[in-house]
Amino acid sequence: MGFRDVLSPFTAWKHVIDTPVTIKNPIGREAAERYRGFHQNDVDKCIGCGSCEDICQNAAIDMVAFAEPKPGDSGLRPNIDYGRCCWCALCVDVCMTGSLTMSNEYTWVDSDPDAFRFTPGVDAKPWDDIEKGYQRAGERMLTGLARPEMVEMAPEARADNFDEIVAGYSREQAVLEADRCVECGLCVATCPAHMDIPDYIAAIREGDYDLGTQILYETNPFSEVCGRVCTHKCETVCAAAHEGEPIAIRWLKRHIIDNVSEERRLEIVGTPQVASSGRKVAVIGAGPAGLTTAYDLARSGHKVVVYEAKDQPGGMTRYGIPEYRLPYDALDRDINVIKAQGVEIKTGVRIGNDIALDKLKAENDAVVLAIGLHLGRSTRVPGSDGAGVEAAIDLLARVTAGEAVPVPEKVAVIGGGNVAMDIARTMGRLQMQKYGKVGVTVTALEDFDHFLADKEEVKESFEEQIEILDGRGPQEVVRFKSGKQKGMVKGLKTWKVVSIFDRDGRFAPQYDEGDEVVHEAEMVIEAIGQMADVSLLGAELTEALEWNRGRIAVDAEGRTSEAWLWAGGDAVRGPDVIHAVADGHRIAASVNVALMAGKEAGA
Amino acid sequence: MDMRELIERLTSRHKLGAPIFQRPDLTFVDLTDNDRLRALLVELRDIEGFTHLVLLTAVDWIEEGKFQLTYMLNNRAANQTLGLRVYLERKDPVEFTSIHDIWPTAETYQRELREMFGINFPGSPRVMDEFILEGWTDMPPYRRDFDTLAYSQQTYRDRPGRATNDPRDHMKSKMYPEG
Amino acid sequence: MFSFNPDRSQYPDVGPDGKLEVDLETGKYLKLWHGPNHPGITGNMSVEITVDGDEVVEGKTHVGYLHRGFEKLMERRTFIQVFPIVCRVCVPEPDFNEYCYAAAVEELAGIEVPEQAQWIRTLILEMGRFNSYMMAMGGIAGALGSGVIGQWMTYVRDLMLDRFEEMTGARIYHMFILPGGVRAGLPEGFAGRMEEVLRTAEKYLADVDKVLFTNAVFKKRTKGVGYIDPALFEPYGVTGPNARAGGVAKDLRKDAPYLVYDQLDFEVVTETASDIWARAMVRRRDIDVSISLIRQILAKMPTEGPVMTALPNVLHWKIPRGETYIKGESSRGEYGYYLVTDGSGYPRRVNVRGPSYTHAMALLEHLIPGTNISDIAALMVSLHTYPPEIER
Amino acid sequence: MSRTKALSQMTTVQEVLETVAEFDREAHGFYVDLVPKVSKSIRYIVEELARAELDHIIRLRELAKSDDLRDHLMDAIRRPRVDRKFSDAIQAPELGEHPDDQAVLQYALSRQQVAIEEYSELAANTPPGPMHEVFSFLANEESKHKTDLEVLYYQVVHSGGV
Repeated sequence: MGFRDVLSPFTAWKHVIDTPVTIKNPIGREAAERYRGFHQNDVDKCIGCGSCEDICQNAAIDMVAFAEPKPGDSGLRPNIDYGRCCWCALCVDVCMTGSLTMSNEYTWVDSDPDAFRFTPGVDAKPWDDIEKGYQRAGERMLTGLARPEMVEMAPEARADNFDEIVAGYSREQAVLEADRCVECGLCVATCPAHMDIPDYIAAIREGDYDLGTQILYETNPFSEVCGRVCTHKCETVCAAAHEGEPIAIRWLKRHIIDNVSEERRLEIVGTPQVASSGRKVAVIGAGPAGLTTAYDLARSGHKVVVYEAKDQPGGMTRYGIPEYRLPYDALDRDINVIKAQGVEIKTGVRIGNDIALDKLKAENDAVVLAIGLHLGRSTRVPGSDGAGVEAAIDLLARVTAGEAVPVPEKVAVIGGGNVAMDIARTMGRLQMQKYGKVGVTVTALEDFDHFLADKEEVKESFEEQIEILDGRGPQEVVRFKSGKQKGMVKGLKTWKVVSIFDRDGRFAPQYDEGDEVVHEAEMVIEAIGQMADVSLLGAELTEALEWNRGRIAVDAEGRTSEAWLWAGGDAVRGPDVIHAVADGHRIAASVNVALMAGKEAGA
Repeated sequence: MDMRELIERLTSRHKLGAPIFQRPDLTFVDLTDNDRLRALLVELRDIEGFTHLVLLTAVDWIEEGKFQLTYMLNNRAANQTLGLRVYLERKDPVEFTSIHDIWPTAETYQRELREMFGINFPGSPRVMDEFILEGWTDMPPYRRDFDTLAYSQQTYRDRPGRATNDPRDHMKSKMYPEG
Repeated sequence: MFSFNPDRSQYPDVGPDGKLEVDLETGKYLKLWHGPNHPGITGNMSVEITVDGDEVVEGKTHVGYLHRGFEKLMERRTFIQVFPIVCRVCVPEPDFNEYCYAAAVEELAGIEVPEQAQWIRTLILEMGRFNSYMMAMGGIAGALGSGVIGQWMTYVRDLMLDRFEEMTGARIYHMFILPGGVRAGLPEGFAGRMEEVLRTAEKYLADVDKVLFTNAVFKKRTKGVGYIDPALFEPYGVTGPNARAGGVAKDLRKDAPYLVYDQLDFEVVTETASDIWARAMVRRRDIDVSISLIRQILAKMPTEGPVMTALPNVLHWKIPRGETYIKGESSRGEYGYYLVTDGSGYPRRVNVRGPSYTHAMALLEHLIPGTNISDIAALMVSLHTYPPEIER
Repeated sequence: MSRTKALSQMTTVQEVLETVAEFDREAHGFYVDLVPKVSKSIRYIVEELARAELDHIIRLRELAKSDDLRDHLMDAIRRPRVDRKFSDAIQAPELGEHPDDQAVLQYALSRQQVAIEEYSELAANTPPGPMHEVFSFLANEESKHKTDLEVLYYQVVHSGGV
């Protein structure tokens, strides 16, 4: 220790003349660009899924009503209690849409403690428009973006046969996919049958397939079918779809049913546990709507007979959907569980021809009409009337029935929906078997941006060498005017569709007549639309019934204007399996109430 | 230091369970004969170079009726950490041998374990003194059956006016109350 | 100057419970509370001291002023929900909690962390160490009456907090090291602004050297005072600068390199005297190491590529049964997280091993008898303890 | 006979308006007659068509009474080229005894096309002024109606795109 040790500390005095480093007024000091300050919420982007509430470890977030719910949006918005918020921003990180962010504003003085509880984006705040603040740096990292890829048969391997293409998820894949679900349940409202989607996905995570099966059967006896070909509207409103891919709900449903043997399934579902009611119901049509009605009614103790015009039950799921999408044995497994409930299915019986509708009415306590849409629409363009022009729906049914159908080398298909894809791919397979090559051209009115068929269908069709031309309007089926082939189909003439919808999204096709093409084909298949064959009703009943824009009018419960008759399924709702199932449940519930009321009144 | 060799060497004299080689520098092993704890610790400290008691803590396996005590030891020269685990029957009173004389710092850990888990270490200095909690009469709070949520609900009051909605139930009540 | 090898024969006897028997009635002894609010205490903790004149014959530590039951709270939070609360276990150097917890979860869940994130984590830990030392410098000076050092260090620390703020989005609880990586890369121009802070720091540290370490008062009050016999290091679990001041080059950055420390060039700082001076000096010199490490990291680190690995859905993230221990060299010594998982979505047990736990309890109680009452504050601060990590 | 006379090169606004009113009246009558002939399930289409024609008749009548138009009723105007087609369309609809929904819609669409062309040409043949605006308005109305019909056609025939 020396003299230096005494003097050196005095050098501190040099700081006396320093400018002070303190900020005079810290209120208003702007925080850094990434600062985690008060929340902002883009309420138009927010879907009210509540993931922010779930992740908040402080229970600072409540989901409060903001607007009426609509498909894919619960109408709820996060209300934040800043007495609890710890500014960790996990809510921002987990946000499924990216609507929730944080401003860099952090100073706010108010004497009312309740002012510090508000709904960002709804209750206007000075920082609502501040662009600086914390936002997720990139894509969602906390809940999984991509679904595991489904194993499918390679195009070459499937091109000449009707084997099922999709392998179904393995346990590992299914768990990975089930893991991505945030369990918001926005999908449940959109599913026509309101299936308990988050619950059965949770059962997959837990590996409890018995529970999963039980949950499926509570709302849907067609899990084999819907697990494969459901239109999965649920996936369109999935919270995960806002950034990344929606949860593969349909494949997960199939995964559950894939993992429960038929015997086990019967054990889980069981048979009707109520005494017989002594009431009789006739169901016309053994498609998903009719059979779901039958399943529910049988489990309520009623005697149900289902009348089916075709040789096998299943309706459009059997006769419309090709086997490579829905194998017949999978459909049979669903139907077997329904049959096990005591439902009698009389196939090959066409009501109206074989048995009069009046007879059914007389012999039963209720009649349910679930006849589907089995007539194909025609474009009625010139030349469309005559040999060589087929309806897709007829051809598909004939292929299912095992009948021989004409398979020319060149086929043109009119239509851009899933039926068009089904018939194109079916014909492609038959052509491969016969000629070793595919010659199918699909012409669709719609352009690919407005395409009706599922994206997967289009992708797989391309893989199978199907030619798909979008935005082409059919003008004429061209026939040979002379020669040996006179009168036979030569091709399909189409015009380019310049635009299909107007500014309001209404159908208003504009053609470019200069862009005319004749697609060479020996056969033209029309796959533009379908309608119900209501001839079984007869003139009198047709006149007596109320109608709604071409379809039998029904109330919310599926009742027609005739007290004894209910109607549902595709013929009433338009084509969709899961809607048909939902209809079946609704009708069964309504019929059950009517029958039980009648029973009490009668007793 | 080869931890596999060490465990083999120790197994010849102590009853050890199957070791878990968690990382090249971290091993866990169960001691199945609780009476041999002190002997094993002293051997590890004085012969095997595990001179540093990293931590001593408990894990409550309430479903299995056991408390796990983990003695985390470190051999700095070899850069090896060994988590030695013993299991105590989970029925009161729970007592175990004190090691404060092997590592004086264990006194603090043992005081805390007594207070938070109700595991007593007779003979450990000040072991019955309050450590963190003052005037605590409830069960030892770090036991699994002490419910912190219930405790806070009993002790504190929720802020009035807060209510939340489950999106799925909310949509059902608004969009399809009947279905 | 008072002797630090007191004649303990004059002291009260030790009773059967290991406590001293002090009869206050005699008037010979006086009990005093040192803390919980006292400039000589870092954080909220108190020492109940018994004095005989100005000589302290016994000291009992009291903690619990900040107990929030973090370890228990973690057991009823999901793995991601634990993330926002771990930092709160240590206010001045919160990032170690984030790193240790994240690394433990990553190990048990089998998650790989991108390389850039490893560098950023190292950077954060060194920035945190720098700040922690700033408080320690201010603390030790303040405990001996030199308040101005604390003001300078607070200013420098504040500049570093600005860097924390722009990088992590927060000043104190950064909540930036998520399991899987870090939340974001460095902001544009960060290195330049950091360099300015380091230069300012070096300017002030030069003043500290003149005002504090070249200071007769400071030397007299700290040299030879608060000696810890290196033989006590192992029995009392002494790690970090407290051990390094006694000639033991314990530093996990070298002994068990984690993150990217094996790619950085630095020496472990040691002193030999094992007194308050030596402990202060080790910290002072370790600041230079941190400054050098921060510069090295910013010069060498990759700036491309991801900083975060996509996690499984954190809303129902389950981790298989297992356990691990992750440790690192904090500014006070070995900081570690012992994480036990049971296959559920919640940790079965989290035990935080904070260096203060061993330094401020049994060791401090052992060191206190025989000291002078005026040295208690300096002794305590020289151990550089943060009470929250004692009571977690 | 009067039709032959009406087909000379030039005509008057009044005459043109009478022709189109007749066109609408006949169409209305046609649809009203058709209603009982079609199945009840598709009767809504025919009923809607009849209602639309009735709307046109009323609108034309009001137009003819308006002050703007009254002063111009006797103005000469070049007869539209499509007038023949237009006049033809007044009669002889080629629909069978029991047409289905698609046939009815196709008939209505083709008829609508003729009306749009008629009014468009009339508008083109009148100088800027009230008359021009009237015909433009009518062309636009018919065009909107045709779009409605096309939407309906798409819904009915392309049943929801399967």
